[in-house]
Amino acid sequence: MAETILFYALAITAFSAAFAVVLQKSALGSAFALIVVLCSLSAIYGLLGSPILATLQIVIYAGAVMVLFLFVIMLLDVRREKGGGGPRSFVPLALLFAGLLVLQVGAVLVGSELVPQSAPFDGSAKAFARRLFSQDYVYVFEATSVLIVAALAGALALARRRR
Amino acid sequence: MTALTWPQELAIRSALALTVVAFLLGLFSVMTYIERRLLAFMQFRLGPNRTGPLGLFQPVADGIKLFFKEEFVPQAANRWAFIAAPAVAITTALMAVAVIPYGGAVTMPRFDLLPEWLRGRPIPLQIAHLDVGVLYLFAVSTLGVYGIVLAGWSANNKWSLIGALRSSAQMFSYELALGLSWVGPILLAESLRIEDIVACQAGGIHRWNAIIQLPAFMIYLFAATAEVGRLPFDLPEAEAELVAGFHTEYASMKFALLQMAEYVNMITVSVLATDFFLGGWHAPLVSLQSAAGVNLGLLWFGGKTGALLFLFIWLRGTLPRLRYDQLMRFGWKVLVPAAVMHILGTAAVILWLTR
Amino acid sequence: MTASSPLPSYVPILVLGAIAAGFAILTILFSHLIGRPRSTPAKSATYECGMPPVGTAHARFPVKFYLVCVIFILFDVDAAFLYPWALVFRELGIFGLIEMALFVCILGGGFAYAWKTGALDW
Amino acid sequence: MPFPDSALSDSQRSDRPPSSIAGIMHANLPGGVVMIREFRGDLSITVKRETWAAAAVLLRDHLDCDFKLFLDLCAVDRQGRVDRSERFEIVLHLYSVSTKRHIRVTTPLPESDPRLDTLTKVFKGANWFEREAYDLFGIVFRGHPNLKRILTHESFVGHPMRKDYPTARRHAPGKCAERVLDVPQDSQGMVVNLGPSHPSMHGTFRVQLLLDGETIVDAAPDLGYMHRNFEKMAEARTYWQIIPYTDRLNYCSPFMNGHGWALAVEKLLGIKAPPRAEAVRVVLSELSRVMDHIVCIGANVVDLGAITPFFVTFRAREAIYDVLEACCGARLTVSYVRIGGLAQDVPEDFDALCRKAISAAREVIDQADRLLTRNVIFVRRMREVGVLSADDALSYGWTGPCLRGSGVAYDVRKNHPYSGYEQYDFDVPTGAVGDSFDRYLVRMEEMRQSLRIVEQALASLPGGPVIVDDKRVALPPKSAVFENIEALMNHFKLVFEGILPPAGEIYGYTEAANGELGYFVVSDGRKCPWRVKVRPPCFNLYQAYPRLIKGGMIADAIAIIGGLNVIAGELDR
Repeated sequence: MAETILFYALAITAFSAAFAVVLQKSALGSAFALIVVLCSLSAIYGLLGSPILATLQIVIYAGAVMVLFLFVIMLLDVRREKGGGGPRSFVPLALLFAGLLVLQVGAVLVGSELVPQSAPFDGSAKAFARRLFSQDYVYVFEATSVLIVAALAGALALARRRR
Repeated sequence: MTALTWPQELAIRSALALTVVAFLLGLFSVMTYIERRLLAFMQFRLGPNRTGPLGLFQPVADGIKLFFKEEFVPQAANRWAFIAAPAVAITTALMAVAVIPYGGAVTMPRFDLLPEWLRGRPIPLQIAHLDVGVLYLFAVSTLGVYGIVLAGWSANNKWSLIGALRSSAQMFSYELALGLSWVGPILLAESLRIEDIVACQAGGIHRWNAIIQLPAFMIYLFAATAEVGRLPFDLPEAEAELVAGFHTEYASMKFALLQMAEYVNMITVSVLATDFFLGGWHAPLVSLQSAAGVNLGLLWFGGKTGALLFLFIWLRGTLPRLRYDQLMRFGWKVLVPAAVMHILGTAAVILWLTR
Repeated sequence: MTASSPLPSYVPILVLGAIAAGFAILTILFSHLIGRPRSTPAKSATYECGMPPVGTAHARFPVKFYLVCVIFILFDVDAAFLYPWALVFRELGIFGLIEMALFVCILGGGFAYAWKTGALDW
Repeated sequence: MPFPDSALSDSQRSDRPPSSIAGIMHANLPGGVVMIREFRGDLSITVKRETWAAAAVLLRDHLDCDFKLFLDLCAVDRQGRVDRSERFEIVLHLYSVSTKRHIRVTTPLPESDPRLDTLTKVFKGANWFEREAYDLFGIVFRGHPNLKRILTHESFVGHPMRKDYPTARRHAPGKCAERVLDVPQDSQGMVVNLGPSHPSMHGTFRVQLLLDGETIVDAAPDLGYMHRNFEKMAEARTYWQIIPYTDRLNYCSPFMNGHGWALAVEKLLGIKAPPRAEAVRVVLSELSRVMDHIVCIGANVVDLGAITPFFVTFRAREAIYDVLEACCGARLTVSYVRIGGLAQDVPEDFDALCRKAISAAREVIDQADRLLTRNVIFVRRMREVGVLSADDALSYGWTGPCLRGSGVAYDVRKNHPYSGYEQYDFDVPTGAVGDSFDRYLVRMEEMRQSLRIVEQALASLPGGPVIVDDKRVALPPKSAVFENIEALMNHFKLVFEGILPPAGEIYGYTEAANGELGYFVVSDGRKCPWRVKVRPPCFNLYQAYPRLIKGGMIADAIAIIGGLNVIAGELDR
């Protein structure tokens, strides 16, 4: 019971913060709203019984990615470039992608039962780690590192061109 | 002993949390006094000695003064971010202490004043027993950047901003080394719970991670000093360069909160070093663990933490600070590779030993 | 979550968070109430060593700062993998070691590239 | 009885064979040399304004001249003087390290057209000196890259050092210049003021920086925040009334400024202080040097974040202050020196106090040495930071420990011994690279050498009077003033009429803690000097500062300024 209430509270927080991300006028406000979204999500992971996902969510998204966002917002002086208000031609494209997302989520929802199954599930860190590093995911895991290196190379290349 | 109901458990945890916060803030004010007196001693000065016996009331006087100081927000500042920054800083600093064990369990006395279910119950001195305690610590420490970046940026002061930039880049660089230095002890304990890591070191000094994981301990000490911005890594607020760094424009209690956050962080990393590397509340020799039937765990714990805090002050009294590029080079080119190498090396050795 | 405890393990953290945030907010409020602001233009001016500042502080900053941040994120992910790996490493045995060594080596290649291109120098 | 002044009249009249420099000048600048004089050993060559820059180049580059060290450039206003045809005169002082010679080059400038070619292309150090001459006298230097006011406020009206400047005029200064630095509008960097109110700008310096992140792209200093025009004040004081003002020049080693001033006036008068006075002067000057270096090193390292060495070193400073206090009652503004000697004899426990100070200094030097010299962080912060080559250092006019740090072994005490320095055995340390660390090492070694000198001077401290027995210079003893009329009249006349030196001009120079402290004194025979120009060593040092920090980081800027030991009182005067 308590968990249900908590879940809905978190869900509403996440949802409204997500709206705030889009509707906020100031970029900084958006960023903070996004941090709220990420923290709520993290709490929901915790609620679902996977503390490790919850903390990883904080470590990577709230702790690192959002700091980069904040950095960019603060140090690039986004306010100065606010005036123009983006070209209109992006609107159809945005709608298209939004529609695709809705379809995707809808497909997942339709294919599954809406009532959550409370199958026994070990969300402990050890169980998580065992799955992650088992033979099943070894290629995916190694591919991740290639992905990271690719991202790194991209960032370096961009930075070099800027100079 | 009967199991606790959840309100009882919640009451115990809340009381513990309150105690820890109060204790940390108390320790903060004592630390400011001790630091000033110790530095003065190292520098042939007297230090604060006028307020009360031996100047012991100096922190109280400072606190009162800071409370009554004028609050002001610079004209050019981003008002709400400027006010929120110290709150963010102190909150993240205090959040980190949740999963840290402060000593074994304390058995509640059988006072009549206490409710029936509490009497004689051993209470572990740890606010939350999280399955992923170390990861949680890592998460909270990455959040510590927010307060500083926000403080430095919102003031709209160039020196603050440079301080905030330096600080955040420094925290990124050393956080990594800090987090990686913990992996060694995790490998040994096979647990992300700090209480397990402490338990793993029971049985004498030769089992302490500071001995068997010496490189990790060294990396941790460097990284922790940089993480909390103490000399020789105090670049974020290098007063000779950046006036006062990210808190240049701060005054009164907002300034005090930023200062508090720094000291709380310093205490936290000392406590963590004790737990991760110095055997927590375990005595260096098993025979010294208790005297006259009393468990001296808390005493050992406090002593080790105090020694580390003294080390921080000692460093400040001895060393000049690094330059920014030297700092970054040391963090990225020495500590991070060393930490990764050490992890793989430790893993290989463990494998070889448990063959 | 410890099975024996009736309380989810994250609840005390929320309590602590509430206490910390409450303390911060109360302190700021309290000092706001008792410290009377007497603002003057000179006092609320930005401090720049006693000179009127030239331009705003919110200028563009060199790309290096972002670069460090990006590199940090990437290695943060690396660290995030190392923690759970360290947890089950003994069960995985030599397979786990090779798996992680490979991972670290690939990342190390990227790191060496960053090192060589001078992204870590200032 | 007048002071001997025959040298002036002799050399002006005679057409005796010119010295080799004069010969070179005549040969290379036909018709350009107007007059060659020698007074009290100072060689002074007057050239036509058209040959000004050419003369400077010749003196710098000719192998037999080799005047590479730029010392000083200043203007003199001769308004109302009958002995000169033109109103203004520009005076340049140069030194040749290889031939150990000073030279003065002057050129007259008419009031109607006070313009002259700039020397900024010949000597890097000429830049600020020319700005100063422009600021204080209104001399315009053609081709100067940045001819703006330097010491006075930019909204100041008039040129204060001109003789006809109404000194009673008051100014309400306008707003300060927001920009000192020329930054192109499209530049990406951030302009930041470092100072005047900044923790590591000891005194009140302001440097405007153009930053690219942490890196300094460009820098421009703005000075004059402590300017009180010592030189103008000196023109309305008698020679000994000027002594207290000298204490406020380099206030870290006040005694040495007075010492230099007394020697300059004694040179003008053609007298010598008695041996005991000279020996005591040497003792106190060397102790002051130790004190100054202590402040320099202590402040430098405190800016690098090491607080403890600062307090460690300052203990010796206390012991040295005790010596000065015992001698004259004052610790900072000592005013202990007098023209022709000292105000009074040293106390009985002088020797003991000095030895205490020496041992205290030895102890702290050793401690600081252990704390710093092999400290990896300290060495890395100082090595290869703020490097200036010997040639550039000479061109900028660097002297003292900083020049020696760049590898040029020029020390006035060795090259031109005064006050009996020739009797003492000491070494002149030099550096190899010319970076901040070399300057630090040179200062450390100089302190040890100074203590050696003090010990030798104390061991051979002669007896006798501490001031010359000359009624035209020294006040009679107080007891005599109270008891006999001659002494009373003598006292009265000296106090009211002052010391009356012969007309003439001399350049008196000593090795102060920061380098060559020069006093260019022009006397017209009356009780107040006609013109006093201080050659403040750190004016030249600080001029090179923007160049030293460009391309470095903010932290380097802090490490370098501490090592240069720029003192606001001396810089801004």
